[in-house]
Amino acid sequence: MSLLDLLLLLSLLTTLYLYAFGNHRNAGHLGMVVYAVATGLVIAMAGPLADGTGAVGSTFAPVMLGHVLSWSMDGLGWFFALLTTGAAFFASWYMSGEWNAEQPNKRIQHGTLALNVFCMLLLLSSGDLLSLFIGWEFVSWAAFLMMTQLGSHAARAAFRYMLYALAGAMAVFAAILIVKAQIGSFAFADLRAAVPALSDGLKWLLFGLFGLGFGVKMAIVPFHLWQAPAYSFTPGASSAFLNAVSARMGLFAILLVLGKLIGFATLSDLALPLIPMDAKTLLMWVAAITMVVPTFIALMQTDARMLLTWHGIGQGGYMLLGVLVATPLGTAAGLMHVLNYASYQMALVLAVFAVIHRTGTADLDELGGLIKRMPFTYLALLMGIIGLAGLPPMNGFVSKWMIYKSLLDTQQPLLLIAAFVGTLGTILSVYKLIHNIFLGQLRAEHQKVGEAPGSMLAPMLILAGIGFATGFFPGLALGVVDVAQAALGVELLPHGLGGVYLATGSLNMIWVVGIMIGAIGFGAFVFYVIGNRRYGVHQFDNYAGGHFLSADIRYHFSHEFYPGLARLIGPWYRGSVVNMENGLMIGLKTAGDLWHGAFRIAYTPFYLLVALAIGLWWAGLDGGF
Amino acid sequence: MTDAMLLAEALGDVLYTGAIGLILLGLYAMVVPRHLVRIVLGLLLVQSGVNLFLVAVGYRPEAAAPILLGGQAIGPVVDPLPQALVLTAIVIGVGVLALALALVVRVKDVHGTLDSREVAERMAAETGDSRLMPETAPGRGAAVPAREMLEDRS
Amino acid sequence: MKGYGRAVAATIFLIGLGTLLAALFAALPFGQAPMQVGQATAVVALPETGATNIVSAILLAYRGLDTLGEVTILFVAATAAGMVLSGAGRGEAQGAPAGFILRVASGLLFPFLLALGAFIVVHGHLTPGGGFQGGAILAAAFFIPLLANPASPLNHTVAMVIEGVSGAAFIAIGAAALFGGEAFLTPLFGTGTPGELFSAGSLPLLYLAVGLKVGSELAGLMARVAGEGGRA
Amino acid sequence: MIELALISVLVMIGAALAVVFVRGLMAAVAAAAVVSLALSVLFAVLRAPDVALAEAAVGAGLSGVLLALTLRRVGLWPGSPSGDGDRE
Amino acid sequence: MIGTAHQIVLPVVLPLLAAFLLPLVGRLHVWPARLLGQIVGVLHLAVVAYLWTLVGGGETIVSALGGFAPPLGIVLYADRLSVLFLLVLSVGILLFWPRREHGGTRADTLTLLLLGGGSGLVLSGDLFNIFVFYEIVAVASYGLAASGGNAAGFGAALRYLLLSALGSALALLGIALVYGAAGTLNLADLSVLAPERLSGPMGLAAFLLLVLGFGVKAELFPVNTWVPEVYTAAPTRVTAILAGVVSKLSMVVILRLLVLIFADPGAQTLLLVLGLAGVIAGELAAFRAPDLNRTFAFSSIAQLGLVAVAFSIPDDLGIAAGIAVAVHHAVVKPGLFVIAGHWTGPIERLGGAARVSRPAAIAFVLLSLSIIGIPPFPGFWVKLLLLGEAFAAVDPVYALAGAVILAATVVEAAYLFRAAALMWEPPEGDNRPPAAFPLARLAPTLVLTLLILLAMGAVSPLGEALEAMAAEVGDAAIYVGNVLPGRI
Repeated sequence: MSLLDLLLLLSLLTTLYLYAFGNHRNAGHLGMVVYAVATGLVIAMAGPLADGTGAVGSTFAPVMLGHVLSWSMDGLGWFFALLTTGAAFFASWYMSGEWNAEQPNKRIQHGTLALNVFCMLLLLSSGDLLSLFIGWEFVSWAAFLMMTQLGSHAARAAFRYMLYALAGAMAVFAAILIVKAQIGSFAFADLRAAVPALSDGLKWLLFGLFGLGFGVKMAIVPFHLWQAPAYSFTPGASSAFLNAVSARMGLFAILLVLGKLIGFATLSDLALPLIPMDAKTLLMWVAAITMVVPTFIALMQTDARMLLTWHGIGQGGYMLLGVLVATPLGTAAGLMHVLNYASYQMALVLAVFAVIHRTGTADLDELGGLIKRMPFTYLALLMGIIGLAGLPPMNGFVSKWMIYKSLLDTQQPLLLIAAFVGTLGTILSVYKLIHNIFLGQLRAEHQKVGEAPGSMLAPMLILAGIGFATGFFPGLALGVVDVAQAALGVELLPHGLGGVYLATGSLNMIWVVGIMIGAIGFGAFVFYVIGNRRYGVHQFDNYAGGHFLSADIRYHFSHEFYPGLARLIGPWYRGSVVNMENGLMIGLKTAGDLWHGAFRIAYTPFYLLVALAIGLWWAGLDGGF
Repeated sequence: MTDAMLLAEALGDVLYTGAIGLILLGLYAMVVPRHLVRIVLGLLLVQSGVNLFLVAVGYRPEAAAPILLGGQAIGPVVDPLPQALVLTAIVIGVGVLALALALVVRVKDVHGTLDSREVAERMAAETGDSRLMPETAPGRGAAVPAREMLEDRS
Repeated sequence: MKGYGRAVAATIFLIGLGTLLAALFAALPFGQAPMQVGQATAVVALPETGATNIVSAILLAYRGLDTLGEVTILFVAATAAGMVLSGAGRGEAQGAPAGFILRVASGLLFPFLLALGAFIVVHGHLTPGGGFQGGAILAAAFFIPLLANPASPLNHTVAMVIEGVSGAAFIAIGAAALFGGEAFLTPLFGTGTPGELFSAGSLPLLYLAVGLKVGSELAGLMARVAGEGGRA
Repeated sequence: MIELALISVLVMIGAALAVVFVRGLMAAVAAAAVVSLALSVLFAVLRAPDVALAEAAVGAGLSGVLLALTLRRVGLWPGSPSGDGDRE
Repeated sequence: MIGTAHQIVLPVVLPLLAAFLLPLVGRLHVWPARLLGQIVGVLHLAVVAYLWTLVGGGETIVSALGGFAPPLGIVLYADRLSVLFLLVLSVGILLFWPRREHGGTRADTLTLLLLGGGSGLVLSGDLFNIFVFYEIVAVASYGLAASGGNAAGFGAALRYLLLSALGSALALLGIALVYGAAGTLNLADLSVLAPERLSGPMGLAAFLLLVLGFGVKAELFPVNTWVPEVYTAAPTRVTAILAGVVSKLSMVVILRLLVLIFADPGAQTLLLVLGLAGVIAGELAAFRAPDLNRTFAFSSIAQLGLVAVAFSIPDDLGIAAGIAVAVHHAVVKPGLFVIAGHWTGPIERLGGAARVSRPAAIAFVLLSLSIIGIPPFPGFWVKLLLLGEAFAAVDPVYALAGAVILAATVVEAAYLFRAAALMWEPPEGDNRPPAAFPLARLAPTLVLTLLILLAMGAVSPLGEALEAMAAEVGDAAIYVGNVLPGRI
């Protein structure tokens, strides 16, 4: 029994146990222990994987219809597995205390979390294309199950997700079947060996089908519409887990199949006719659009959860762009961004759900001034948005800097501009988030709101702390990234504890953060000590235009937060992609109605007559009777 | 080409024409008229046409009927097999016809009409909402709400 | 006019279909079909079965399963028709006895038709006709009195017993061979002297079963369609 | 023989046309019986006495009776009490 | 090794014999007649199980009826394929034995006749004999379709009858063409003669006629217009039998015809086109179906289309895939129809169903997942087999068909999960939740669901068995060699 067997068995048993007994009040604690052990197991696997060629196999290898299904985890899968179990640990922690006590369907929440972990581990350790597809379907349906928990809205969003995911899965299915038909095997190694011999048309087909299939899960534009609502309407910790990990499965699969098996180099040799672009650049531009468009859509959201999940889509674009640069720096940047994003996005989502837990709403028009009521939540959220915006001293800055730098190094100025535009949009919208929830005037109905309980605060603060720590010492994260990078066959990035050391320019976060803290400390010193500003102003102690304002007058500016931008973006907001989706649905319905009507016709032998006439005509075509 | 062969060919043309004519007229009667009895008659015609063709296939000029009178084989006989098949087909046909007519009687009973389209509409109306209706309700099917439910539901 | 549209469309397709069928049939030259099985049967039928009517020999011996299937179809149809009509109201023209002539004629016809039907059935293996044709006449024999006097119901129990027993008899005769290690429907009792009434082994018995079954089923069917089915 | 066949086919097609196009259903049923009779003549011409006999007895006789009984039962027979004639 | 076990005729004549005698017993009392019917059903199953022990290892049984050597006489031919579908038929009919309807024992009689006729249909090795048994099955199914005693049932049965009888007449025309061209009706004999006498347009025309004729019951496009009507109007159990079992028997016949007689690209293309059109039409129509019954009716059209597509792939594995789809559908769809038969009415009214009857809702989801083809359910492996073959076929047209099937899968998931999702919702507005499901009524579904779950664990052995079976079925020479030793 290998470590991988142990890991999978553990998560499977946990799933079964939690589905049966998840209503017990200690389910969250049990989950924490299990996921901690699982994380430990994953870490224990690191040894043989470090050189990039090793893999931890599973002894479970059923033969199905003549195909041996195999599971074995390599460095790439290991990287994402660590992410998965870690995220599950924090999610479970979040659910272990007061949250757990108040939820109506704990069993489902704990059970689906465990199920998702199991399915993801299965996917991440898939050893051939068939087990990859099976894992892929498992992950899709497990996520679907998680998303439907709350019914009605959530079920509709999940349903939409499911249709997208299934369409993507079918594309993947088609692709692996084509591979099987062409090379006669589902094995990774065989595909890798056969790629150079494939025709360009076939490569395009595989690129398109795999890209589409995995891209749907990553929510790349234009297949992104499902993600925000589906993730947003999932309860608390589940939502955070989905945000942090679920879409990354798409990235994993793209890295594995397009990056490792087919090879990004192969893709850059696939030239488009007429326009000077190759398959890889095409995908990079898709990633760039995914960075920009959803970010600005996020800006328009009035629901805190939706705002964050729309950002999640955009952040996925950064990761994809980074790994597609395919230099040591770019790959490391993309992979590091996965970890970084997971830490701050989880902290953010958990913080927002803590606010919902206390106030009952995530509507940005209905909140405000909670800074004094929920200061630690505020702190977690503040650290999170700094990371999300990609500013020092948080880890988001490091990975984004590396992405910019890799684009600069590979001379892609247009993509660099797109990345900057995306970051700009992020900064604008995260300010909206923190302002509308925590700053400004406290609403009357929130006077009695208290701080989130410790069981919820701890995970988000720790996550934010991780974000800060890996911002301060990026080497911690880069060490983990190395394993995946080695497995991908990309040269390792030279790095130290403080950052990356390149010939073209280095980044040492210890200096950056050190200087920053020093400067801020100096500023604070000047402000508070020399400037003698030692007292705070009461939250209701406000006036405007010469009038004192009492708490019942709303002066907190939160509705239509960016009117100018809104006018600019508005026309795009429900734009072509939404129309496309609608059009597809309408077309499908119309076609369905047509066929349905055709079956209701009263003169059924007529079809027989027509079919007979046409069929006989066709039969007589070659040569006559 | 001998006279006999010409004659056989002419006979073949006549018979094939007859068979095709019956099949086509029967198909027409099954497709165009809406009265169910007429459709049943059309079915009868198609069956007859097919039977005629099948017997014609087994014909052989200047051969005797496949009945060996006197217990001896005298010269060639026409193919007995298609005849046996057609005999079977005729009996099958009458069985199906009887059941069809029984259903016609019953449809008239319960739907009050023998117009194919009206029957179809009434059926759609009936099955639109619930499944088992009291059977002693001739002419039922006026359930308008059920029909509405069959219409477009977004 | 919608109706005309369909008529026109149907006519167009039918003309096309007719042309195609004509071309198709023309590929089978009349009178020259290969019919190898038919001819082979015609040669061996008499010695193998002892029946002079080759069609009957085929129906009962070579393709006996077809015949079983065929009477079964009639049985299915009769059962289904009985089921369909069992809840129906009575026919509309019930009750009024027919005129004198029909009544008298039916009285005279009954024994005549009965005898004719029986004759055709039992000579099926020798001369044209057989279980089906005879059965149809038997059915008429039982049905015409019903038309003449609707008040005298066809005795359904008798019909049903005949129907069931004759069907079972057919299968029993066929299955008898199974116990001898032969295949189902293997003719029994040798071939006899061709041309005689008691020849062709078990074929006349089978034909008798078929005739009775067909007769009772057709009579039952007609009675049901006529509105007598309510009680069966 | 061919003459007989030709006449029978003509009668048959004519009757079949009547089955399809004649207005009254009773007439159509009668025409169907005529089709069967002509068909049975054709079978006889084709040296299929068994089939001819069966067609005459079953096709023309029984089927016709069944159809007529049905028409009477559904009120399409002209004489039936509540019938509205045999118009469709 | 060929066993000449003449008992092979028993699955055919046993039910027929019982059916002939059943009305007499029913005359005395209803319950002994019903008991007799079910006992014969069990006996049939026992006989079939015994036959399986005879053919399970790859042997075949040929019985020349009447002792007349083929091609003069009729032969019954049992190989693994025939016995497998006999088994499906037997089990299906036992599971869905009709309830006691107002027609006394007639429904039982018809069911027995369906059993006997269906057995003959798969066993027969003679083209016209197949037609006769097909007619028995057809007429019995008309009767059963009307056995609900509801107004819609009569109308649906009549319209079904008219279409089906027309199809049968055309099939007979096809048989006439085959006989006229080849001069024989024995399938093995035809198989030998077909390359010479039935190739080209004549064979194609005959195949077209036969497929359109037998396709009525196999729900093939475009002769499947009766499906939604009948499946909605007929009693649930009848629907389950018709959709689950009877349609497959016709597909088996079409497979035999295709493999033995019409093994040319034209016929394969024809079947592919009809099957694909069925998939598209069925899934799209199901997407807009107003109630569960119609949804499943259309979905079963699509599934039968898949079977046709699979059979049209000129490869043994295509046949294996087709059999797999057929058997899988035969297990899954009846279970779903039981649910649809209880929860009638518009789909929108399904809200709250899961709360009312959780086992039913869960069974619905599991069966739906399998039918969509989600791993690890058997349906996935079935689809893998089918699509793997489609994409591996030499003709790129099959890859296109595979793409269409994949797209149709998404539509299929859409309508099945729209319904499933609704079940977990509270009732809409002031609608009442659907009626609670008595466990006794749900029992067949639960049995079938269990079967599906068990099959999950036996995918590999089942797949190997299927492939062996397909290799046997797909090789016309084996059939001919068994029926007409010395001809090949």
